[in-house]
Amino acid sequence: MADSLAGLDTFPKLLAHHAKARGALPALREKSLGIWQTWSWKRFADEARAFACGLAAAGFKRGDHLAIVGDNRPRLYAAMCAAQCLGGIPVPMYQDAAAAEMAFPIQNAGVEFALAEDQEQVDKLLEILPQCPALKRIYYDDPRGMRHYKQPQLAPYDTLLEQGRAALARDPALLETEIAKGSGSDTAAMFFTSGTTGNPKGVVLTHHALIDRAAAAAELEGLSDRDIVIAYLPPAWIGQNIFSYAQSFVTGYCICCPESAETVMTDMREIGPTYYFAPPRVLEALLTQVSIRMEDAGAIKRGLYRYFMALAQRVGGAILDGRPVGAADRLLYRLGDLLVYGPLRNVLGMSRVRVAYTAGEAIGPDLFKFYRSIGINLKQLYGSTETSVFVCIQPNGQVRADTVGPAVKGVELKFTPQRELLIRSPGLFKEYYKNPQATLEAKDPEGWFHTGDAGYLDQEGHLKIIDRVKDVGTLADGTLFAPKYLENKLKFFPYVKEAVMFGHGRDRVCAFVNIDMEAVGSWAEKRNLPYSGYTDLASRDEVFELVRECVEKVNADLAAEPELAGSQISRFLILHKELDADDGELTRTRKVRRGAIGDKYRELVEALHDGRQVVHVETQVRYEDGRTGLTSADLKLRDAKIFSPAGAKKAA
Amino acid sequence: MARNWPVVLLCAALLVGLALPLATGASPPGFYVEVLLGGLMTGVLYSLVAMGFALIFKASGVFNFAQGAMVLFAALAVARLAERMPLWAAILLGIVVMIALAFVIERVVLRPLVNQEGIALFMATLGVTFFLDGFGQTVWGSDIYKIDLGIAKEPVMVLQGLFQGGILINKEDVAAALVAVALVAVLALFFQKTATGRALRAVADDHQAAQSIGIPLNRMWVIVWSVAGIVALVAGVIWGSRLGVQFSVSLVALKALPVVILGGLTSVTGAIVGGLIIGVGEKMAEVFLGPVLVKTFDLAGGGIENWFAYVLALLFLLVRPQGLFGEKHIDRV
Amino acid sequence: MFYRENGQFKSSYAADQQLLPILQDRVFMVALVAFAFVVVPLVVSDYVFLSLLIPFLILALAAIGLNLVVGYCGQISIGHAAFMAVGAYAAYNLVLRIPQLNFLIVLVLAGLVAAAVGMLFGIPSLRIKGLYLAVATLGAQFFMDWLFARVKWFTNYAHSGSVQTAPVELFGWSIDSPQEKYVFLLAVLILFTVIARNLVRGHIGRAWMAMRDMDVAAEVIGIRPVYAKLSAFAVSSFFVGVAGALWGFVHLGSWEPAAFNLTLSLNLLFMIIIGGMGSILGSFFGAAFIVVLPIVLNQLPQFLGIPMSTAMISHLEFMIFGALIVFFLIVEPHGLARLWAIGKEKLRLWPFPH
Amino acid sequence: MSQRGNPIGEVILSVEGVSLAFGGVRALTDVSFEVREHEVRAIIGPNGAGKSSMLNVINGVYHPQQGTIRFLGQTYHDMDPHETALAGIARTFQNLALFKGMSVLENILTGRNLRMRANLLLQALRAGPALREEIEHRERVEHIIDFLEIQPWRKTPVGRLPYGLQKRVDLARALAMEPRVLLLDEPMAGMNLEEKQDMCRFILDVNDHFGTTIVLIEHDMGVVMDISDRVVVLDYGKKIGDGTPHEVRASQAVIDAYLGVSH
Repeated sequence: MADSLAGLDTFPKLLAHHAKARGALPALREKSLGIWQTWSWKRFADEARAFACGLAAAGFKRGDHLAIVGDNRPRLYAAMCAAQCLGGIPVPMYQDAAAAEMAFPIQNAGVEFALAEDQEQVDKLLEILPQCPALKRIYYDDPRGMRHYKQPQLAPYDTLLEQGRAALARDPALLETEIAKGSGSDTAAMFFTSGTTGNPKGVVLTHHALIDRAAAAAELEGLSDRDIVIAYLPPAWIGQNIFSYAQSFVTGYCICCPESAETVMTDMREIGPTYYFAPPRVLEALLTQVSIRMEDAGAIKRGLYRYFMALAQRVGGAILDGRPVGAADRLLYRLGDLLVYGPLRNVLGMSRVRVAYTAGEAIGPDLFKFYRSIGINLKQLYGSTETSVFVCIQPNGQVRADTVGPAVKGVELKFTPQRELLIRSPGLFKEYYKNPQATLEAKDPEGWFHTGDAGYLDQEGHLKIIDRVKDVGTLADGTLFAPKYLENKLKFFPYVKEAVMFGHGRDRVCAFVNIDMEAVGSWAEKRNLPYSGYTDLASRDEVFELVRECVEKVNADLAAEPELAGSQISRFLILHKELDADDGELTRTRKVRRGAIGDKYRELVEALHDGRQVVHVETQVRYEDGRTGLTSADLKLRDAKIFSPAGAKKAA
Repeated sequence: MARNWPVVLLCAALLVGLALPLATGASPPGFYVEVLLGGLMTGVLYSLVAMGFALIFKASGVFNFAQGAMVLFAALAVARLAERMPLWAAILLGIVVMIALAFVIERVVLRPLVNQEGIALFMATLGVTFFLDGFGQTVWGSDIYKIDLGIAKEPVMVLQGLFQGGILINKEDVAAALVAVALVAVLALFFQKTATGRALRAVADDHQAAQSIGIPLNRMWVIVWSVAGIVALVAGVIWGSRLGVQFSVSLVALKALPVVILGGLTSVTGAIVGGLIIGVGEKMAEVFLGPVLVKTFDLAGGGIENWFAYVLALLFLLVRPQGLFGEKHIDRV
Repeated sequence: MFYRENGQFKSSYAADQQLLPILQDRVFMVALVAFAFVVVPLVVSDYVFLSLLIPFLILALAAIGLNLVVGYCGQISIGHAAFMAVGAYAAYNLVLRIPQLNFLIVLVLAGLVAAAVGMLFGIPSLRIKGLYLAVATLGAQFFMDWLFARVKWFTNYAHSGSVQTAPVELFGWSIDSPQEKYVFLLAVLILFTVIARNLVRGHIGRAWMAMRDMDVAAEVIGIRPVYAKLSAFAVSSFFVGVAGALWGFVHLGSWEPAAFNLTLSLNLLFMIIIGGMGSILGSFFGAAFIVVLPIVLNQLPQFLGIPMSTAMISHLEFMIFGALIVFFLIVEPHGLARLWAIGKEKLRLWPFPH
Repeated sequence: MSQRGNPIGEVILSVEGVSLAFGGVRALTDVSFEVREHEVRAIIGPNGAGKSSMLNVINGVYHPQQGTIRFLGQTYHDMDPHETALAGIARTFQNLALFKGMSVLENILTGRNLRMRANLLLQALRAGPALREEIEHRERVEHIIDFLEIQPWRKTPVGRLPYGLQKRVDLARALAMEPRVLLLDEPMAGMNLEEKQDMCRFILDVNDHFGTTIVLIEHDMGVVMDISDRVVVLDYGKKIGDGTPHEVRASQAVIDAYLGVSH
């Protein structure tokens, strides 16, 4: 980051700066038509300005919202900046959301203008048009299949761009004035967060908040315009947007958009990002793939892999952290790097990764260690939409599996007596849009943001998060019960996909388990265990045994933690269906909605707690095409062994 | 039939060419008939080898480049075996060897390559050629060997009354021709009258249909390759007795290829007729056309029989790709 | 294992379609060529040049040529040595009759003559399919053998029928020593390899492969069979003709028609079957194999202390060739080149099996 | 056919009194029909009705003993397939006829061959014009790859693709020729329901987006009735019906042929 960003307090100003300072360098790449089509910063700026002029000509005014529905596409990013040029507010929306889910944000933000990626998104917008009378213009990027749409609201992106170009040529100064009018305290963007209950909330973030946080993190990691990022998560999620928009505008690095969701792995291998962000579930899926593919390898390769992975487990982390390691091990690790780690990183597309983050949920220590041990500098960070992401980051050399690092420059942390984490930071959101009550609840008059997370700072000043404050409960006997903590511990086993704990106010802890179809499926195939599908597999006694072992290992771990030893899992069942966001059991970001599940499967919870061995269930499921149906099954319930706390006397 | 005029033209030209030496008086009639008979004699041998070739192609779809190598191999076997035992025993043993060879080829080469394209099978027979050439010479030796059929080699003068100076005929040649004709007759009977023969024809007509009515393809292949091997043996023995058994026999036997092209790949009749046409044609060309060419172009000797068969076959290919007796192929899309 | 492909992305079609799209391959190739040009001439003995490297380079060129028509266009030819002969005798007569002609031009002209003759014998391929062509090309073999043995003009009325050539001279550089011959041939081979690769990945190459894979479909999408097949014969014969001229002038120095007989044709076929049909790289493998095997066969029995006559060795060679052809057709119809490709793919995916 | 980008136009292709026989077997007897520009025309009939023969006559693989084909106002007799291709007729195949030694991309590129001009020498050296041409056509092909959604497989050898995708590549190769008329020989044979739906969508998209006239043979009557404008019915090599799907369905002769009533 050679250039000073003083005075560049909005994204459009930053874009203009890059167009001048590094106009020829790549700003965006997109795999399209078989090659990486490249936009230089100059091209990016030209596109954004032209589109802005087009929008202005169409009547888009300061303070208007532009809904942007689609995947990571250069033109959608250009449109984001175009809206900001005019003092408007881009509202990125999840491209995989159902039409009904899109209605609320559009009504809430009073969206008049929308940009959709393609026919699929246009169809959804048209579907909710009756509920959103304010929506008057819908532009679309990809004209495929759009020939016969006659709705007056519709127009192609290209047409608007052409109009914008013409307008820009007529009056170049107009846009400059509009950009100059913008200031850091203006709203830059609005992100809707899917709460576990109720309607989503529109988080309003200012240019200053986003730029300040992006810059702080960039400074910490020494990011420059030579870095490369692959944008593969929904751009409506701040966890993608901060990396593929805000930080790129701050540092001038290049964003790469994959060809399609199916080709992300291939495209990532080609691009070789240097700066990478992935939520734990993505990393987990990758590791599962690695393990499964390795199982098919010949004996020699498997032996080699096992040997060097064991070595990496032992010394890999230390070498990455720069801690002292014996010369022999160091040499062996070098060899391993040539034979295993290097090729592995190459296949994963991570050969060139300098900094990788994971966040969003807790990451399993084994998973975390795996990536670090093969030489990928994976680190944890803590943040949320309301904080413009960067609150805590693990600095190089201070990486731990169970904490999320110390506060980033500019951030203040403190805790309530209930252990709730409070944050004050330049990156904090302005408000929840048109929701003063929620804003008041979340942000107190002194400017502290109430995260709702329970945790503490350890001796080194690193933040450790246990659970959501509201979820932390007590068993009937008053023992501390942190369900999420337990769930995560159980989910760290590859065979367990989801776990839901129930125990608040009860006398013991019981669990719902979703098995991981891929991992358990291949486990079953190895044992010649026939099965017809998920439900069948999930009802096998052998699988119950497998899960019981996992549960008991968790219990053994818990027994070692004085505060949590009392909340070991005494009974569990394997759910007959996979938890699904479409059925309201998970959030869109795939977090379990414990309350909803508890209500929906009340009978199962009761059965677990009252000691029944079998229970019959019938549930309604919603298929992908929107139809609903019933599934029914006899569920088995099982006990798990409880361990006595380390050196303690209390037996279960 | 209007489209057949090039064929008619070509045949007419051949006939004219055939008649020319006699008509122009370039050759005395007696000598002419001698040459003609000599050509027919060679032609019979070509026919024999070509029959083996056509059999294999018909029954297994394999374009067997190794046919020449099989002739050499069989001839070598008989020649060397005959050094230690009576000729008839050597020939019998030779037949056993050729049948064994058919078994091995079916098992090692054909069966693993079943359902492959023709070109792959052809290349495989190229491999068999290499192997047989090397193997034959390793086992049987690589010198020139003689096969003595026990028939006097001295020529006999016949038809002195008809032609001036009579016609010289080699007794051995006559015997050989008779043997060949007998073999052709036996084979024809075999195909027409025996159950195996009929099964073979069924296989040739439609592999899948034959298989579906329970004809064991693998066994059919062994039989057909055995028959081809026996035919090769007879040809090899006759050739060996006339020219001696040496490597060049396998090259001469390659002429079975133009013969079947001329006659039509899938036709046994075609193989016989083609063999005779080529045998007579090249002999005539060598004897009557050769000197003319040598004189006109100042060549260092004749030897046009080395390529005449191929050129003739090529000409036929251009005007009638399926050969004289072959079936026209229709592309299905 | 050695591949690190992250960051090797292509932002233009030109980059995506380049000869060696992977950086590591380019590095390896540059190193290999540098090694062949610089290190080999310094360390290798004359014997190795004369009995191994020089024949290898020329045979590789011929095998590439044959591969173009057989491996890429699917038109079988078992008479390609005839076109080598045409090239050799054309070059001989050009040098003899127009001594001032630059040898490079002689090579090109010899190639063109061979191409013309090749096209002539390729004409039957328009009427007939696949295997019939074997007979036509076999005819070419015997006809050419006869032609050069009998028509005295071609051999300049030499009594023995064999012809002699002087060492090749190029811009005043007399290519005489084994090293010089090697370097010259290597340069020619590299040039022709690049040309062959360019052709097969251009539209003409796709037309050839289309004819090979499914000729009816090829014609239906607008590929002219006449053009595709005859161009394959012409280009192939051009390559082989140049190889023939080099074989005569640089390798043999003096030769008679038997130098280009059916055995050589079959050996060329053997090379592309073993090396890999439809693969330029395979042509190299095949040529290397056929050059090295006899030498190994000659040395090995001695080394093991098993006495073996030369005749025996040559018979053994035939048997091994034959067995290998059948073996490869059954086990790996795409030859050594496919094994190489599989190995490379494994290295790229290492440590994963697939 | 509620939505259509290009209104049905003039007659572009007409088959006039075509009779075809192999040896003594009559495959087609005096068949005549017309195809109008931009329409989707189906040829249906029981097995062995001569449907494939009809396509083969139209694109020159077979030459009819009697009758003519008129295409774009010109009468052609004895035209070879590569000539019909040049004239603007493309086709796909019932049994896959992809070039199995090539990748998806190369297969589709062969469809551009008839538009590529660089001579041998330029190609050998990959000199300027040849390289430019390669790149230009690659880009055209990439648009087709995009259109038919086969991006993830562009460099895969075609033999490794599942059947349904190979069919799509076949279609892509034909499209790459930018034909005026596209003949589809049972484009949905052997496909599962989802693949059929995809293929239907692609066929209609092609017709709509490129304005390509489509003549297709199909067994699946549901598909034929859904996507075609007019239908020709063949039985034993004779035309027994011609009209809109609705008309054809009501025709007694057609019903008889399909129910196997004796003639």
